[in-house]
Amino acid sequence: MAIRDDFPILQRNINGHPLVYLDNAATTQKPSVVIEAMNEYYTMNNANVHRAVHTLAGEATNGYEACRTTLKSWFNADRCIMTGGTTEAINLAAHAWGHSQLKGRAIILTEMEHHSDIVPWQMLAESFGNELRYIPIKDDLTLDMEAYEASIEGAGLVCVVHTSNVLGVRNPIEKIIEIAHKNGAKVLIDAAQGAPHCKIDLNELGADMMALSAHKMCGPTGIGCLLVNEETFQEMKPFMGGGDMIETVTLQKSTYQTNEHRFEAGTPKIAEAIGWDAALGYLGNLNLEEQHHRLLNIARYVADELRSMNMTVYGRHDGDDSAVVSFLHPTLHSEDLAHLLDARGVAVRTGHHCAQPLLHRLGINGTVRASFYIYNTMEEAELFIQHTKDILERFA
Amino acid sequence: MAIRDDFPILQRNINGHPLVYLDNAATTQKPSVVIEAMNEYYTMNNANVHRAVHTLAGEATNGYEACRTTLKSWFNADRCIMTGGTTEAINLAAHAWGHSQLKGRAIILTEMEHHSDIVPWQMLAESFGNELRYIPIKDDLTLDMEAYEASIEGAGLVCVVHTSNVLGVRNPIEKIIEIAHKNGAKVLIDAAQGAPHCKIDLNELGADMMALSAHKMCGPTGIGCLLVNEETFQEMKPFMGGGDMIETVTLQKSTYQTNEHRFEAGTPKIAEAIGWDAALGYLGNLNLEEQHHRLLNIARYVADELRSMNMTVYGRHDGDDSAVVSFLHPTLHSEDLAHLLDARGVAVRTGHHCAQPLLHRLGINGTVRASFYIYNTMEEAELFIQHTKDILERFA
Amino acid sequence: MTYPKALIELIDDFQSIDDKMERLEYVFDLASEVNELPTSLWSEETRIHGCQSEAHVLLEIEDGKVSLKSGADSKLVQGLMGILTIAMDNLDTEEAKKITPDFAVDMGILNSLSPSRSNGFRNMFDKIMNELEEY
Amino acid sequence: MTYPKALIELIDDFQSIDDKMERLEYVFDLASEVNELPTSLWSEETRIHGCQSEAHVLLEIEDGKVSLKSGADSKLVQGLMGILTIAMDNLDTEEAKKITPDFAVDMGILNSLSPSRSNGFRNMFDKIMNELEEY
Ligand SMILES: Cc1ncc(COP(=O)(O)O)c(C=O)c1O
Ligand SMILES: Cc1ncc(COP(=O)(O)O)c(C=O)c1O
Repeated sequence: MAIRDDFPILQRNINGHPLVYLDNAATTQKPSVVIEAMNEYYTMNNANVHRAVHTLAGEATNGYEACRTTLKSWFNADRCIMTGGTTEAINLAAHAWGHSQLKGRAIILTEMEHHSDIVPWQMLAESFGNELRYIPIKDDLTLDMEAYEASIEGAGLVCVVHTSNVLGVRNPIEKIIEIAHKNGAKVLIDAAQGAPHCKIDLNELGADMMALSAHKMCGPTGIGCLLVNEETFQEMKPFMGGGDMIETVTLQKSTYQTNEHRFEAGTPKIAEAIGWDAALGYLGNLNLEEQHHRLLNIARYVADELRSMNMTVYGRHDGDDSAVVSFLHPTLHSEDLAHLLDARGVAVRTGHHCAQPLLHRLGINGTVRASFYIYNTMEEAELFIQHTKDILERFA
Repeated sequence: MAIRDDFPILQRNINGHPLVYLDNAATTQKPSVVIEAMNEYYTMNNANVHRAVHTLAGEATNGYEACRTTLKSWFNADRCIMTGGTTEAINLAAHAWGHSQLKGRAIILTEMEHHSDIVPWQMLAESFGNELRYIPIKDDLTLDMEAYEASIEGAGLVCVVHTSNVLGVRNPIEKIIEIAHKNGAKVLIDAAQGAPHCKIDLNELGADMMALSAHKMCGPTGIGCLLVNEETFQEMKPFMGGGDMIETVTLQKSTYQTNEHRFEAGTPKIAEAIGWDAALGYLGNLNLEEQHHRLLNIARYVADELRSMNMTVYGRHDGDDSAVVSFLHPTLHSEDLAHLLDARGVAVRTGHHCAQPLLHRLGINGTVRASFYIYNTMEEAELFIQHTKDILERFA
Repeated sequence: MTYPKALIELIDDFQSIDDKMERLEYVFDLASEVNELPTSLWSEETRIHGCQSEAHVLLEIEDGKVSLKSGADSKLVQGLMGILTIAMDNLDTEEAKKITPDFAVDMGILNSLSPSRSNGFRNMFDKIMNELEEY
Repeated sequence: MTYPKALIELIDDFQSIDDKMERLEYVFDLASEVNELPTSLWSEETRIHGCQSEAHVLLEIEDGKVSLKSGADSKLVQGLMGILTIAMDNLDTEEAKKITPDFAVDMGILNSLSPSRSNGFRNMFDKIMNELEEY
């Protein structure tokens, strides 16, 4: 398949077996165009950005800002603040927006959230005494929307994961936003898993903030962003201080930039932005919707096969869900299984997937998780299933 | 010269002229080994780190943690927390340490600080009412140590730039630390400019915290670190919340890791750490002290030549100072000069260099700054001087 | 739109210059084309934001025509103002409103300027256009 | 130091296995070498931190000799405990104190384990050594 050829790492052998990389919800692999874009930056254009006079600095500035422009149009967002990743983006939202705007108001989270969308709000609540409310998960692994609606009063913010990194469940964010806005609460979407799998239109959705990471969508490590609409942007107060985010500094007082730079203190993630822009260019040339259906089919096949091996599978694999299959064997420890799979070249992740409250709700400590992305094939899925069968025969 | 061959970008022509890159205080260029290390990571080992079971994840974890190990031994530091750069490192210090440890105590800065070592403390002071005191600069461009000693009482922290990014002046940090510690204050060193030019031994110095950026020492963009001694580390409270920094998360409360991961929320800067480690390996093979003397000689030559062209040069170029030459022409605007130099391939920076209080003290708005690093040669310096002479003849 | 003749000539001239330094030299020379705004009239109202240098412009309408006075401490910036002066000064207000910054792209000056400078140029242009809209 | 004979044999065995799955299978088999610590005795005191799985070890000294009881919910982890049991159980206390984790390096098991597992192994080893020091 053509896509695979674009990802050099897929040529690798692991323990004498071809790599079958099924850890995409943790991070995705990078196509050559992304690696080469960063290479080219470092070998041709590297310089510090902003207030640039010389040619290299101009090229670096244009490259860095081009990523912002692409992101804004990709997600149809008013503002795009570059961060180190989803986690930093949510922490930025909590500090820059939450500290000044959430006084005395409750924060609604879901039981399905990633730690990165829980801990920053717990920290905020600890400082300011906000009440934290959680939308519970029903037995069918969907959010209890009635409980949500019943809890909305007095809330200033609803934080919800677009797509669960453990279950692949895609949440009804449209409905969640509608209810929140009707009740005067803003909404932050954790799109770390959603953004790689489908195009999200922030302004159409009407979401107020959205956080994502480049490394989960073929981009480099070390960069992500917080997308915000204009109203929310204007409510945000500076968070980190330093170079590039100021307008003037005197010994006693500083004034700040008025655009996104206001929230990007210090030398920005230049090569990373250039790599991310290349990744978006790459993904933009694919038919993401077609890929989504193809991968979901693979996930359903895998889930069925695993169930037939007596595994418990956590997930629904509904039409909008992502291709993530979390599962457990009744006796073979998940880490042992993952180690044994690794001996056959298959990379899966185990553990709590940074979602302990969700696993607690499911009554377990961890799962084995196989997650699929654009370069994965049905043949790989079959190989994974075959290896798993062999391992169970030998070890379970 | 052999070193130049290691930096592919130096082959570049700018506007028809060979690139003479003299903007090293803003960011340095990257040797092939650094570019290739990141390449290799992305083409061979890319995976998310920590709680890793599969082979790639193990390799990525080892690569990431190896950078920390190298940094700790390079700077002889107890603890090394990875950040996005110097600016983020100082903001981390302000939040994680300052918020809980500086209540009611004054913070001492210097008039020579970079905005990144001013604004975070102004923000903290605004929240908690701390008094900010500045060590003034004397006419010989050194810190007024008597004024410092007179102001130390009641201070909880002294923040000082190791080497000024505008003047190249290396401050007497040993003495500053001695006085601070005698009076119960801790010391944070901004080593963004110092670290690239000389080996700094944190434990020998006795400094409590030190911030630096990879991109100013042949490493990639998007990564830096805060080095801290054990005592200070133990006083630090979690700053950003999210994945990887927690031990346990329940709906109402979380507990945190006890090692450096406690302060590294979210997927870390993996490729960046691997690139930085390669940069440190590269620099470790050079004789940095010899380079320092060579570059300082070049800077002195440049400063003398500029003075003979009627320029005002800001700097002393003492034995420990870095090879930075800030200057101004009496009539030709600094930005115009920089643009004209760029037309001849010479990259210099202009403006306030994120040190407005220092420039204000010098009674100016900006300078032209030529800053030299290991790959710069005397021939380049001569070319720069020659182009400058030509430009002045034609335009001034 | 069709450009004023002086502007067409200017675009031609710029396109014929290859060497960057010569192009900058040409911009330098155009600094004398501005109707000088004396520094005594420089104020917060006349300031162009986002320029590293001090740059000021005053727009007035006289007899339905644009009158542009400007000045900067950087000769390059003032040269850019000179270009804007050639492009817009003395034009009918309605004609002037039709101008887009495309001519600067056609001239190739935006490419030969650093992003901060071309930002500055855009801020200059936008400021003039915004004020023009108010008439 | 010189290793106990059983350990030397184990090291030889491991070094002769090339295939990773077979090596893991061997570790699995060694899970039966532990003197089992019944889960009813698992407690905060016996817990080995830093393992993703539940892993417990109880060290006692009987007649000047090391007695090691252990158990884990992961068979691989328990296999590692089996190796430690072969290496240390029934050794004179003073002999046991001399053991370093080098033997695990020699065996090549640390390389064939993920960093989190080899961390777990080290935590296991360190816990035993720390408790040993207290005697
Ligand atoms: C002295 C000094 N401190 C701090 C910084 C900020 O470093 P960074 O932009 O990498 O965060 C710089 C570089 O711009 C600097 O020169
Ligand atoms: C749903 C979700 N939210 C947040 C994150 C955190 O992203 P990052 O680690 O890139 O900050 C992740 C990824 O681990 C995720 O899957």
